[in-house]
Amino acid sequence: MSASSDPLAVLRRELRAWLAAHRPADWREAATHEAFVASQRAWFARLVEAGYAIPHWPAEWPGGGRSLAEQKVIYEELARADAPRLLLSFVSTYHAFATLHECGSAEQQARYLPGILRGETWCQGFSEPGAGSDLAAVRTRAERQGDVYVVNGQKVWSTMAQYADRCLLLARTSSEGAKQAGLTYFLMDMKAPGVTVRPIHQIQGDEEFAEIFLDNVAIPVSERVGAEGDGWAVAQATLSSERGLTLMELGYRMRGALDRIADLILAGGRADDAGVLRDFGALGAQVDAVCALADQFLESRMAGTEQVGDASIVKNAYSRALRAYAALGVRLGGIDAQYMAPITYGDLNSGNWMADFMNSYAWTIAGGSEEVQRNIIAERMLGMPREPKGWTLA
Amino acid sequence: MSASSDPLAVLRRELRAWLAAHRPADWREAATHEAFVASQRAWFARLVEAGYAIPHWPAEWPGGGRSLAEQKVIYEELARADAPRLLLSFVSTYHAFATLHECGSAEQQARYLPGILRGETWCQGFSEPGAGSDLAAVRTRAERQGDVYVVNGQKVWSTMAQYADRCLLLARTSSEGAKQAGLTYFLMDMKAPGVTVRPIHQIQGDEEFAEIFLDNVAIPVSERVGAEGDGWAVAQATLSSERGLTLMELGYRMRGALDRIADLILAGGRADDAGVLRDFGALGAQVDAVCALADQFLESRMAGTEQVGDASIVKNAYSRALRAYAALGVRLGGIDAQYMAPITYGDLNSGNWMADFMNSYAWTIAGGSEEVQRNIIAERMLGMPREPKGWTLA
Amino acid sequence: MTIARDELRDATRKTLGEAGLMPDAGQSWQLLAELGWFGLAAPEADGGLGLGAEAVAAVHIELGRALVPGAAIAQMTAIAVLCAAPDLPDRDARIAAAIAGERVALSLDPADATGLLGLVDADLAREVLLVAPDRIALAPIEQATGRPAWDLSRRLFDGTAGPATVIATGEAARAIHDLATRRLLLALSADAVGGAEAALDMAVDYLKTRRQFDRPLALFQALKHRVADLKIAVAAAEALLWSRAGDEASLVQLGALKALATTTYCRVAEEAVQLHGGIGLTREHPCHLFLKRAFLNAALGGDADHWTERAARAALAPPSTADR
Amino acid sequence: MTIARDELRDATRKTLGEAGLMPDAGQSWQLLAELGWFGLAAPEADGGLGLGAEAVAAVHIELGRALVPGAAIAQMTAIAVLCAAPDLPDRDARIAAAIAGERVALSLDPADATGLLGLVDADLAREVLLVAPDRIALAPIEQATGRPAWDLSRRLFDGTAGPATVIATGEAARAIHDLATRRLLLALSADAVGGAEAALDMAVDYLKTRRQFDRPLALFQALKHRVADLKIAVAAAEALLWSRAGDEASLVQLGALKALATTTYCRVAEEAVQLHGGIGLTREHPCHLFLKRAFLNAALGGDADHWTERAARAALAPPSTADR
Repeated sequence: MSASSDPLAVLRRELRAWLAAHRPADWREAATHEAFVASQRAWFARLVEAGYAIPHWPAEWPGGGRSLAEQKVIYEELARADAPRLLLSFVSTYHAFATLHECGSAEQQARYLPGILRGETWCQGFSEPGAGSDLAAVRTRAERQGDVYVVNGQKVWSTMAQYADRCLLLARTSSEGAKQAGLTYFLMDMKAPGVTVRPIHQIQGDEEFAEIFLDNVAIPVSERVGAEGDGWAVAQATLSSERGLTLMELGYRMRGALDRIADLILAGGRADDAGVLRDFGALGAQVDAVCALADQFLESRMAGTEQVGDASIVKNAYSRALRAYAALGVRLGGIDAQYMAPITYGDLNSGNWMADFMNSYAWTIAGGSEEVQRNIIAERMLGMPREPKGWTLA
Repeated sequence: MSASSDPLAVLRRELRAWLAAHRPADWREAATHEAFVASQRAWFARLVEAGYAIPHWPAEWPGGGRSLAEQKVIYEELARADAPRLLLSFVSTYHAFATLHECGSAEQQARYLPGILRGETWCQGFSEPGAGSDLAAVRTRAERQGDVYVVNGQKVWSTMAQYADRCLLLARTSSEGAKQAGLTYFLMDMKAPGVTVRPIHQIQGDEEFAEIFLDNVAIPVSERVGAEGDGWAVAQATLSSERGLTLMELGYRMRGALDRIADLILAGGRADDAGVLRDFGALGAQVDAVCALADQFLESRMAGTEQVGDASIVKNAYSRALRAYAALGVRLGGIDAQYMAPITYGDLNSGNWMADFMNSYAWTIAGGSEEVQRNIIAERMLGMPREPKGWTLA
Repeated sequence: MTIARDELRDATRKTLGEAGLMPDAGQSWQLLAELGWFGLAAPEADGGLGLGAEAVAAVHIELGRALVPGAAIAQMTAIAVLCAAPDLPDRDARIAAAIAGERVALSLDPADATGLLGLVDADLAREVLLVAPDRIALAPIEQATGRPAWDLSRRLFDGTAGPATVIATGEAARAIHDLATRRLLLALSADAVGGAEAALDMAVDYLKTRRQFDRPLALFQALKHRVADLKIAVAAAEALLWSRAGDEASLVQLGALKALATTTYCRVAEEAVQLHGGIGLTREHPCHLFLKRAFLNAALGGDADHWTERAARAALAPPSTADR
Repeated sequence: MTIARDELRDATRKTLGEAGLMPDAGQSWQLLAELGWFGLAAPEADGGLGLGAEAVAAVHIELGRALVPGAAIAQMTAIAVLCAAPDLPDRDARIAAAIAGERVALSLDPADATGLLGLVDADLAREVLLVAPDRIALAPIEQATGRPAWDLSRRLFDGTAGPATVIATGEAARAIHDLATRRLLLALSADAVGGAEAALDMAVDYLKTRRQFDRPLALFQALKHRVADLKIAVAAAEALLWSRAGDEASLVQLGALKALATTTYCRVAEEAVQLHGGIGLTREHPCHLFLKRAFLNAALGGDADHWTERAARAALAPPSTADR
């Protein structure tokens, strides 16, 4: 197949041309989180219109029905063009979509999916102050009272919940039996009475996450996904909705951003400092290895040969490279890097080195900490024994 | 007190003069382990004669009755003069002495202590193939039959047991109750029928350790130390006999051997390689920190303010610095370091870089592995909870 | 000296202890002035306590532990300079005022040739010391422009100065520059050791309290071993600090100490945030304060790259020409 | 190509597998010759299998896994040189003989300007290839003096050679030198990835079997996490290997790969010995064989210092003058 007729090459060419014309050049200039969110909304709307926003949705949706190979091309090109990442719409188009598509009723799908394309945003209400990596420990209570569930509790680390219209909520409907069996899954209106959202002030100055306080929030029974007690299973659908594309995109972006380190070396007059050169050269190989891992992971998904633990490897390899990238920047930046500078929303490799360094924790802690990933790799990939269930302390 | 009349300064001056005259210059030239052992015997005899071999023994012994501060001076000067380490006589003068002195009967003391000064050597029979860091798991059986115990089992990692006259043996006399309670301590003649010793071929070519096979070895009841079942307590006396002096001495020797790295840098034409320089500079500080830790540890022992865990910190800090030292040498040595060269017995910083690298495991694994030391530090120093006893798998 | 060291640490900790982490800047400054600790190492003849460099280290460990804001490092270094300067006008009055807490600014920025960048609390100082290898001068501060650092416990400024009064030149200037750099390195090292200790303590306490999967995190062996390694690193840094805290340590020895101590602090603070998990990423929790101070300390006064390289060059050079 | 890669790996592993770790050198050499694998990447027109660099990598992974002794890396590199040389006398016969297992020595020593140091099994070879950037030559070996390395799986020799026949000069020599270096780097990288995998597998198996404190070591979380980190490192090295195993990877890309792969191998082998505890320190247990091969691999063909520095220089240079 020649390059001109290969559908992937066609897609790539078309998207590249489209991005050259439509990619917002000024997205890094948002001075506030609100301005960043506004630019995210505009960018999402533009991508929906052009048919690049939801390549993973079924073909009946405009822009949907793309193969994983095509999705890969789209994210490669978004990274290559240094277009804004799709952060605000991420939970909506991946988590909410997958949950509704796989576990939602026909009515729920009809009610919510079109809204996502119109820009309605969702957040995820899973983590709690007492249940970080241990989701089964969710304590937010949902009590059935007639046609509604009345919900009380607190959620935390919910990405951009302060801007969300709706929430994918995991709550406990029973304390009997296995912890997982007492969970139920809801679609919650963020404007419902009793819902309070408080942005989390992060250490680098971002407000990407929020806490959600639930005080006698009434959720109609019709907003329950699956049966009562099915929450754990539905949550698995949510969590497995996106696997690999993001890390590939982020790896590619980090590779592109190695130029920032190069600039720093040249600006600092260290182009003949053998030690700095070696560390930079080794980092380049480390970043390339992350990209290669992410590519390989996507290939194995396309081929259906993905193994348990593969995703954990990619995630930890990425997060460690990201930390090393930022640490080298901090080191080379010297005293200049210690003076505070306005942060760039939505960029993990912004060249604001201390901010990038602190931002990198989002990948070593959030979404299943490094420590949890190591357990998965050791136990489920290398077959090292799990600690017996009895090894708990009351 | 002036430098000339301070007893420590006097000791230092006298010893330094004596070492200048008597230190064997050729001890690194031993081509075989046997030749090394012969040079060790000669060196020990000379030190005994001069009164520097057993500074930690009571004052009634010639050369004994030295304070810890004096002992420190002696080992500092031995290191400074690059005199041979006291390896062959170490178990005899520390472990055997402490065991006999603290737990042995008057008759046992009279029978064995003078022999140590005449050059009789002892080995330690604690570790077993199935009980490395877990001493309570000793399985070698000693069965009382009239006036003797008949012993069967296997010991391993016994330092220079192939040259030893006697052995400090820990064996199981009962399988009832707590594991520790079933252990009994013996003084064993290595020439007794049924004792077979096989040197362990180490990966760098040394034979510093041996296995001991015990096949119906008869040990007279009079050679038991303490009562039956007291073995665990007696073993603690053995193990706590030397704390700190060796690591101080080794730290000082490593500091002196930093010159070997400097030579390598100069010989390799890398005196302006900023990366190599930084790694060398950082290593120098790391080694100095180990020396400072060891000094501080000895001071705290003199002051009676030693804390549990302190020894573990010094040991791990030393072993990591030793590994880093050898690793930098291997790296700078390049291909030359990969060609095999005859090893130098008794030298951890020989400049035979691959040999030194492999030798450094003796400090990360032997004498309580790094991993065990980390547990001690976390649990007994930082107060992190120990795993409950019930957390065992049959 | 060990007794004095421990007593000073205890006294400082008790005095600061009640105010908690990152206490009020003005109050803690006043407290230090009242205790006479800015003059800890100044000669008794100059109104100081004459206790030497080790005492300086002891106090800075505790200031680092408590993340005490302000310019104490610059102030104590400046007082050492003032006491050593041969041509200081109004000598006694100036030194007495500085010991009493009148601020004298002094640049902590290693890349600054003007002496006017990286000044802590310069808006509260009337004068700045300009410390160059060949010339020590004192100048009035005309303007101080705030330039916030990530470290929230140090308010940094760029300054402009009026006409300078030279207070030392030639060999005397060189000796004073050396002394100032050595004191600065020692103080930064001590601050790093204290901060690393406190960050580690905080992480250990958190692990003991926080539960996941039905047990305290402190029971997870993987975390225990990481914490043990951090403990070893902090203990090594502290031991090296005391071994070089005497006045006889050379510039490169103190530089290598500073490299090791601040690298250790960065490592401990980085791990402390990770061990805290999500809560460590929120501004409400103080853990990040250590992280930010650790990295600023690493950059101030010359970084690890600079000092480890110099230490190696000194070790390679024949003794006669060695970098002091 | 992925299919061929996996098939080749399986086939190699099955063929070698029965002989266990570090099989007999002569027998495994014969086996490789019989399978035609020395000619894996040689053009079909030259009697090779025409499979390209990726196939070379696949086979060397397995040779590394099994610690196969001998000169396979040098041989396959030498055959690539022979096939590319414009002025090779008796071209077809020589290439056919080399593919059939007739040894052609080739230096693996990066510091060697003569081409006569670091020759594997040179006592069994009649000729040596002298590969310099501006001149490729073939010479008879007159003497081969054994110079044992710590790595027990490679017999290294210093050689002396008779009169050399030049087989390429100028631009052709440069291209061949580049090709030979790239193949060598790829083969060493693959050997490292295979060895790291095997050393890690060995350590994991040991931890599952060995018991201390009444449970298998594999249950200790601190060890689990270390092993998981090693697994991540090995997976990353392998992924980078495949991404650069095509014939189009540049010299510095392969050099940076070699740096990463051999550094990973050294790290895994070092940890594998530690995880084995005492038994890992005995010559009877094979764990140390990985350690020694890992370190020799790291030194052969240019070390990590050399290649990471070159990779960085290439990245910093404007594209037109970039180091290829």
